[in-house]
Formats: sequence, structure tokens, C-alpha cells
Amino acid sequence: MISVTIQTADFDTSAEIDSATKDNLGIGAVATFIGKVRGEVDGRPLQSMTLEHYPGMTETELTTIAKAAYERFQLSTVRIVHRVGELTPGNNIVLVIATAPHRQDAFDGCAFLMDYLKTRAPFWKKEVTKDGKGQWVDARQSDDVARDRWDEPQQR
Amino acid sequence: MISVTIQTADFDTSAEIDSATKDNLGIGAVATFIGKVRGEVDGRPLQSMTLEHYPGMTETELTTIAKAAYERFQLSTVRIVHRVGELTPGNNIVLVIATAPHRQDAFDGCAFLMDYLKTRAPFWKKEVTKDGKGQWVDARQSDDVARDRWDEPQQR
Amino acid sequence: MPATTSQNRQMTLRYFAWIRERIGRSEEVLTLPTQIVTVDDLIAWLRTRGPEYELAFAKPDVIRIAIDHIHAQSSSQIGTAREIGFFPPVTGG
Amino acid sequence: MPATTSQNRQMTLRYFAWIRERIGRSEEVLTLPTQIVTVDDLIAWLRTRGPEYELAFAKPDVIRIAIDHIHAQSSSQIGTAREIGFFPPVTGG
Repeated sequence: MISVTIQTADFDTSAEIDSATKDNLGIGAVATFIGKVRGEVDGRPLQSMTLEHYPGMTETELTTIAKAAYERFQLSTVRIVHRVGELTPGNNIVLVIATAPHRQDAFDGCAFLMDYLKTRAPFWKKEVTKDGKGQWVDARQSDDVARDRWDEPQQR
Repeated sequence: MISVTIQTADFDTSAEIDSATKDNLGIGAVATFIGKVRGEVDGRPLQSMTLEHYPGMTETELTTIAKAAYERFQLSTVRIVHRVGELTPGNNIVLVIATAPHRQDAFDGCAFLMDYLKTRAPFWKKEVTKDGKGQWVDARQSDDVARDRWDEPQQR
Repeated sequence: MPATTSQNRQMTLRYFAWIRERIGRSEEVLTLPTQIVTVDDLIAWLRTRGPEYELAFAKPDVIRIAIDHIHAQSSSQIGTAREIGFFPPVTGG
Repeated sequence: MPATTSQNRQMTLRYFAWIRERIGRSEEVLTLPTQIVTVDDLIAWLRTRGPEYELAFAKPDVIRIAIDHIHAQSSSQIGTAREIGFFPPVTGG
């Protein structure tokens, strides 16, 4: 089961995990990642962060990424919730849940999902610092490196 | 902040994550793992699972493991909750939360915690299948292999 | 009119993040001249439409493209696409 | 009495999982003879105490040991430990 949602509202992690695991007694492992808005940007206090996305493409791309993880790691379920709109420090941004019979697949699936989401899913962050400056966040080279490791020959 | 609890009751994942992240705006990444009781053992339906532990040593060992992860991956917080007593299929067994400024440390911290918990923390599972047979679960070689990879030279 | 199967094409163009801000709109429907074959051709043509486009597409290397919601290259052929999206490298998650 | 600093030691022994089941108790306080130096010595002595101990410790290779709640080896010296735990390889998580 793969499920993807883009929403402005916050998510309820426990309810999402319950939904991703109920009625499936084959699941022994649930790996979850939550991304949050931090309070500072390069040492300057953050006022708010606005997340823009590409409606239509976002859902397509996240579903593609979820299917790839589902098949590669033989996951039981995948759940992705990504928020858009204006967020403030401490707010949740994204929730990724990967479930599997055993923990290594759940962990790998969850990390794979985040690495691809970070580099392929059409979201853009604009940060406004407390000094009133707004700027689009630059993509990080390290995210590309993290994603590309999944293309390498398997280490285990 | 490191926190370890052994309890018979179930845990509330959202409440635990809230507690592990509140008042710390440096946290950008929350990696969580939940282990659950599966419905079958080698193809035979499971009736129940009883978790025994070594009171006193368990808390000491989990705290040692948590501190090692905290320092190695520069985590912001670590939270471990492990249930004991009788559990049934679908029940939660363990919750591990690792938080950090960035996701790779949170993921690595969480996986490290689970690999060491699995091989060092004094818990033992006894499974009773629906045919009435009870047996102690054997330790898995693959868990030792998973733990030992943290001793190898770093790959990134 | 040239004897070709290509027709003048109506196409939806969508702009995101700072590309949207520089162009001053989030989307528009334009009729593309038949000689536009690739996304590169389209970008070159858009840059002739005014200083806001010139500014938005000043550094083609940092522009990412999707054709009908699928990631594409600037060298990709547009074909019969209905929608082209232009955006900077993504920064979600 | 030999002229040594060793005294007969009272020590708490704790047993877990199938070791507990085979011995038939979860803990006991025993007075250890002074000649017991290592955990291996202790196991050898316990095995003389009855068939339930013989059964529990029949395969020393699969026995894990903690001295005062810290993982130890069977070759570890007991010293002035207050508590020795015996258990199979762990299977939590």
C-alpha cells in the first residue's frame, strides 16, 4: 500500500503509523522520518518558511519514488505526507513512513525515500529571517551525493 | 537529552516525539523506529510473545548505548522505550527516537541504536504459537553482522 | 505555411519559486512557433519575450524542467506535450 | 584457613530465559569458595551442584555473562562483584 498526501495542515504521526500498519501482521518494523523547521538559518533567527510545490507533478513524483522504494526494499507499506504553505520554527514539514517485515529494509526504504524526495520532488522553500530578508533556499550538493549512493553496487 | 524507559504499557509515539523535540529548535530531523510483534513464526501463527529482561542491567546497558549514539552522531536527543511482559501480534515492542540537526545523523543514530539494542540489551523473547508450543527465540547471526558494520572504517 | 505535420501549438507554461517571481506570473498559455523543437529552443524563444524572461532564464544551467509532470532535460523534445514546468533545483523535505 | 585476602564471598547469582527455567529459580545468594577466581571457575562449580545446573550450563559457549550489570567474558575475574547474571544471547528489539 502506497499513500501520498500534500497538505497545509499538520499531521498526526501516531495516527499515520496506525493507518500504515493496521491489518498487516507481517509488519515487524516501522521506520519513520520527520523533517522539521529549524529556528536558525546560518546563525540568523528564522521568522517563517514558505513551501511552494508543483501541484499535479508533486503527487506523480512522490508516487514514483514511493513505488521505487516499495519494490526495491520489498516494503509492506509506504506513507508520505508533505506540508506546503507557511510554516514556523518547530513545525513539521514532512513525514515518511516505511514498513517491512524486518528492520533493515524499513530503515533503507525510509532513507531512500527521503534522499529521492529531497532531490526529485518539486518543493521549494523560501525562508524569511527575523531581519525581514526573504530568500529561496539553495539546493545542497550533499543531497545529490546522498541520493547517488543508491546507484552504487550494494554494500550488503 | 537521553531518556530510557522499560514498561509493560504501550507507548504513545506522537507524545514521545513531542517530548523528544520540544524546546529544541536546532532539531531538523527526527528518525524513529518501532518494532512490532508479527503474526507468524516460521509460518506458524503466533499466539503471544513474552519479553523478559534483566532489571537494573537493562537500564544501564540502554543508557550506555544511547550515550554512544548521542556522541558518535552528535544527536540532539535520544529516546528509547522498550516493553516487557506478554504481547500479542500487532503490538508494539520497542520505540527508538534519534533527533539531530540533519537527517543523516538522525538516521544513522537510530539504526546504530537498534543494532546495539538488538545485540547488547538484556531482553529475551519467548514465543507461544497457536499450536501451544512455547520456545525461546534464537539470536540471529545477521544482528551481529549489522552491529559489527559500525566498527568498520566509515564509508562516508 | 511549411509542409509539415507540426501545427502552432498551444502550451501551458508553469513557473515556480524565483523563476515565477522574476517572470511575474505562475503560468501562462502560449502559442509556440513551429520551429521550437526542444526545451532549449523554448527557453531561447522565451528570453526574447522581455527583460523579465531574460532575467529568469539568465542562467539556464540552474533551470530544471518537467514535461507533463515528468523530469526532463533541456535537450528533451517537446513533442505534443501539454505542459512545461520551469523551476530551480528542488529543496523540499 | 589459607592466608589470603580472599574471604568466602556472598554473591547474588541471577538467571534468565531458558537458563532460569532449567535451574528452576531466577536468583539465589550463594557463598562462593575462595578458589573461584573467574566466571569459568564459577560455572564449573555450579555444574557440580545438581543436574538442573548441569543442564543449564551444558553448553557454556551459548551462555552470556554480566558482572554487576556489565557485559563480561567467561574468562573475566569475579573479584569483589556483588552480582553475576547468566543469560542466553539477547533477542529484544
